[in-house]
Amino acid sequence: MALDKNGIAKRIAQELKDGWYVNLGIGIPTLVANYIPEGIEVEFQSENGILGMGPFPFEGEEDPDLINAGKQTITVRNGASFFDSATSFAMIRGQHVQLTVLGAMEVSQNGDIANWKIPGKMVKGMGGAMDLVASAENIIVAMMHSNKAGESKILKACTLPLTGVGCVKKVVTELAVLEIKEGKFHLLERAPGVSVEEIISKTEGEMVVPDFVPEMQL
Amino acid sequence: MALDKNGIAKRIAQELKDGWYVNLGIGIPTLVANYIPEGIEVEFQSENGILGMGPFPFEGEEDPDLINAGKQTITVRNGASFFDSATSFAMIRGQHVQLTVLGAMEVSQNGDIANWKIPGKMVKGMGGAMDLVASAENIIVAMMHSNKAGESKILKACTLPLTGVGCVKKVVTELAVLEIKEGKFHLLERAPGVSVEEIISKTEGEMVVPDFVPEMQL
Amino acid sequence: MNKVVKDPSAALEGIQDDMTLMVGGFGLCGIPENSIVQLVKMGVKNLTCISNNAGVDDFGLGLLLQAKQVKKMISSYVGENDEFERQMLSGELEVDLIPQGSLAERCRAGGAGIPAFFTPAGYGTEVAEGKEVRIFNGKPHILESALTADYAIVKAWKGDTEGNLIYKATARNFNPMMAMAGKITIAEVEELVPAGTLDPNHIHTPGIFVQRIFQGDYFEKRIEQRTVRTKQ
Amino acid sequence: MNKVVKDPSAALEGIQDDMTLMVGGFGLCGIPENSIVQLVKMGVKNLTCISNNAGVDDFGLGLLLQAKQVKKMISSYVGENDEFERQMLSGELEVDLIPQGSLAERCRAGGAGIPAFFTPAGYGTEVAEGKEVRIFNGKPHILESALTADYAIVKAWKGDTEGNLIYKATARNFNPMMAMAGKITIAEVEELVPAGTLDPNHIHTPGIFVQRIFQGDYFEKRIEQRTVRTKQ
Repeated sequence: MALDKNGIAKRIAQELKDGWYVNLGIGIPTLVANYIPEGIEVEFQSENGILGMGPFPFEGEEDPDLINAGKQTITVRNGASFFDSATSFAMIRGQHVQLTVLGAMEVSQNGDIANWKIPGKMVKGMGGAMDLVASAENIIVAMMHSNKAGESKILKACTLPLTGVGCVKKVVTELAVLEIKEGKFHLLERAPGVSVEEIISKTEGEMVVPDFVPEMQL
Repeated sequence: MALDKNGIAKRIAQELKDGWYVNLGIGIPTLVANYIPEGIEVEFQSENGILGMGPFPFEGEEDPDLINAGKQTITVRNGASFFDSATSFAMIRGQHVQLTVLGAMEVSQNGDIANWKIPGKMVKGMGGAMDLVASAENIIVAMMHSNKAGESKILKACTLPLTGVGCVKKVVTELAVLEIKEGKFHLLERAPGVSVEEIISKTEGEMVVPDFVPEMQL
Repeated sequence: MNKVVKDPSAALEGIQDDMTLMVGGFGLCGIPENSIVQLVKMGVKNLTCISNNAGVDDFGLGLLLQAKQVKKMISSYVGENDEFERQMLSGELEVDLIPQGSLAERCRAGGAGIPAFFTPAGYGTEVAEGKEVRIFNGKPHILESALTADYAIVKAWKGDTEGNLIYKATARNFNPMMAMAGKITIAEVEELVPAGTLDPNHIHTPGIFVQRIFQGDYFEKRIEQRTVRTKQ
Repeated sequence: MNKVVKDPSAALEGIQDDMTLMVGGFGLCGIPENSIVQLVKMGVKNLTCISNNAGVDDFGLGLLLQAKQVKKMISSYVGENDEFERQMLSGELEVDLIPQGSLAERCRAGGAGIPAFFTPAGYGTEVAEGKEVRIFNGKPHILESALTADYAIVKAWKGDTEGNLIYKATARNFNPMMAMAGKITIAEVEELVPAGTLDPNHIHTPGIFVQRIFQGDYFEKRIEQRTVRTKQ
C-alpha cells in the first residue's frame, strides 16, 4: 500500500545519522522531525535563523518572535542559537548542514529539481530552496510520485523552471525510495505491498530496477 | 616653530566633526583622541573589533581581553560595542567610518601612500592599513615632513611599496597642513613661526603655494 | 551621539517617491510595523522595496501594496499575499525574485563594501540568466552583486540612544544586514534604553550602522501560522 | 550533540605534518593558548598557519616558530616577533602578508561557501599582483579567494557542550570567522557550561561550526602593550 505523508517522513528519518545538522523544508519534510530514530541525536536548522528547533509550543505559549522557515510558531531546545539570515545561509552554502530534505514538483534522472515556479501561474518565489540545493552535499526529496493529473513527477528531464541542477541524491515517494546516480534513477526500495510494476508504470525517467527490490522497513 | 607630535594631533583634531566615527592608526594618530574639540562628539573605532573606545585604564584595571589595534589596554565608553574582525572591516570597507587618520613613510602628490614595507628590511605587514586607505572617503595622514636622513617624505612619487593609490586627501606634518587635489599638494596652513620657504625647501612633490598662507590656530 | 527621534514621522523624514527601501523581517516576524504604517500615511509612491517577503494582504508590506505605493519588489518568497500575486500577474508590479541566501548575502555585501561575490545558488536556473559563471573547485558559481538602499528600515527588540541594537529570537533574520546596507538606517525598537545599558558583548548591530532610532508605540506582532501541540 | 573532549591532547588529535591551521586571536588577545602549547608538544611540522599575527618570541604562535614547526605564515601583521623576522628574512619561513580586512573576509568566505569576492583593498599594491582587477562604481577592485583550513583552533570565553561560543570584548576578533572556516574546528574556552545555560540570543558562534570543545586549564592572557593612566 502506498505510504501516506507520515510514512514518507518516517522512511526519510531512517537516513538520519547521529550528530547531523539537518534542514527540513516545508510540508512533508517538516514531519521528519517526528520520527528521529532512537539513540541518535540530530539538530534542526531553519534558514530564518535558528539551530536547535524544538516541537511546536503548547497553546498559549506561542512567541511571535520565534518561528521556523514555514512561519510556524516553534520552541527551542537546550543548546539552541539564533543568528541572522546571512549567517544562516553561510551555514548552508558553506556545507555545515549535513542533510537537506525538501519537496519538489519534478525531479529528473540527472538530479535536477523544480519546485518553485509554474510559469504564468504560481509566483511564490524560491525562498531558500536554490541556496539549499546548490550547496547541500546530501539532498533528499520528499514528494508524491505523480501529480494530481496522474502524470509522473519522476522524469527524464524537468519541464518546469529549475531550482537546481544535478543536485538531488535520493527521492522518497509514497511508492519507492530512488537513488540518483550516473544519470539514472535506481530503485532501492518499494513501499510495503507496492509492486515493482506499479513503480515502473508511474516513473517516466529511466530507472534501473534490480532483480530483487526489498520492501521498506518502517 | 615646528610642531611636536601632540601639536600635529591637536591640529588634526580640528578636522573632527560632530557625530563622526573615526579610526585612528598607531602612533601620532592615537594622540588625536586627547584633543577632541569642545561641544562635538565622536566615536572611535578600532579595527580589532570595538566601537566606543575610552581612555587607557587606571593601573590595576587593565583587562587583557580589551585592547585596541595597537595592542594597548583600553577601556570602553557607554554605548560601546564589540564585534568580530569581518564586521569591523565591513564598517571600514562599507564606508561607515567617516575619518581615518594614519601615519605614513611617504605620500605622493597624487595621494598615494606608502607605510608598510621597506624592501629587504622591515617586514611587519600592512595590518589593516590597506583596507583603511582603499575604502575611507576621508583620509588624513599624520607624519613628519622629512625622514631621519633629512629627505622629504612629501614626494612626486612614492619610492617604497605602496599601501594605496590616490587615496590621501590631507597631510598634517610638524610644518604644514597640505591638501592633495588634482595631482598636487596645496599648502593650506603653516605651523606657527614656520616659514613658507622652509616648507617649500622640505617638500619634494609639486606644491601649490598661495600668496597668503595662514598660520595654524592651535 | 544621540540618534533618538521622537516618532515614526520624524524617523522617516526624507523618504520620497521613487526611492529604494530595505525593510527587515521574515514573514511577519521582526518587521518594522510602525514605520510601515507611517509609509502608508506619507503616501510615497513608486517605491522599490527590498524585503524577503511582501507581508500579507492586510499587514506588513501588504499595506503598501494595497495602497499601490510599490513599483518593484525584490524578495525571495511572496507566497502569502493575494494582492501581490494579482499585481504581479497583471504586470502592475515588477518583481525580482532572488534566492534567500543570495538576498541576505547581497545586502551584507552592500553594507560591507563588497561589490560582488560568487555563489553556487541559482546556477543553471533562470536566476543565472545574464550573470557571469565561473568554476571554483569544479563547481559552477554565478557572480552576484551588492544591494544597497536609500533607506533601510529595521526592527529590533532593544536599542540604545546611540543606535546599538539587540534582536530577539528569529525576529533577527534580515534586519542586521539591511541595517548595514542602508545609506540611512532607521531602527524601530520595542524598548529604547540609555547608552551603557546594553552589554557591549551582546550588541547585534553596532550603532555605527544606525542613523535614527525610535521606540514604537505598539507592536501587534501578528502570527502568520499559529501552530501548537496539545498538552497530554 | 555533545562535543566535549577532555583535554588539548584529545582536542588536537588528527593534526599532522603539512596541514593548514587557522589560529584565532589578535596580537596575544583571544589566542588558544592551551592548544598552541599542545601543538608544540605534538611536534607537528611544516605547518601552514593562518593567523592575523604571529605571537611574540616566547608566547602564542611565537612558540611554534621557535620550534621551527611552521613552514608558512599567512598573516596581516607580524611586527612584534624577532624570530619571525629572522626566519622570514633568511628565507626559512614563507610568508604571505594579507590586508587584515581581506584576511577576515577571506576566512568568512571560506566558511560561508563564497569562493571569491571583490574588494578595493590592496588595489595598486603588490597585494594585487596576479589578481583580477575589475571596476565597480568607478573604483578598481581585486578578486580575493576564500581561505579554509584543515583545522581551525579558536578561543572563546564561554562555551557549552554543544559547541556554542561566546567571546569576551576584543578577544572575539578573528575567532568567529575562523571557527566557520575550519574543516574541523576546535574551541578552547575559559568556562564550559551545559547546553541550555547560554542565552540563544547571545551566541556568537553557533555550535554547528564547532566539532570539539574543551575547557582550558589555565590562561595566562599576557598583555602585549600595558598602557595605563594615573589617577589624579
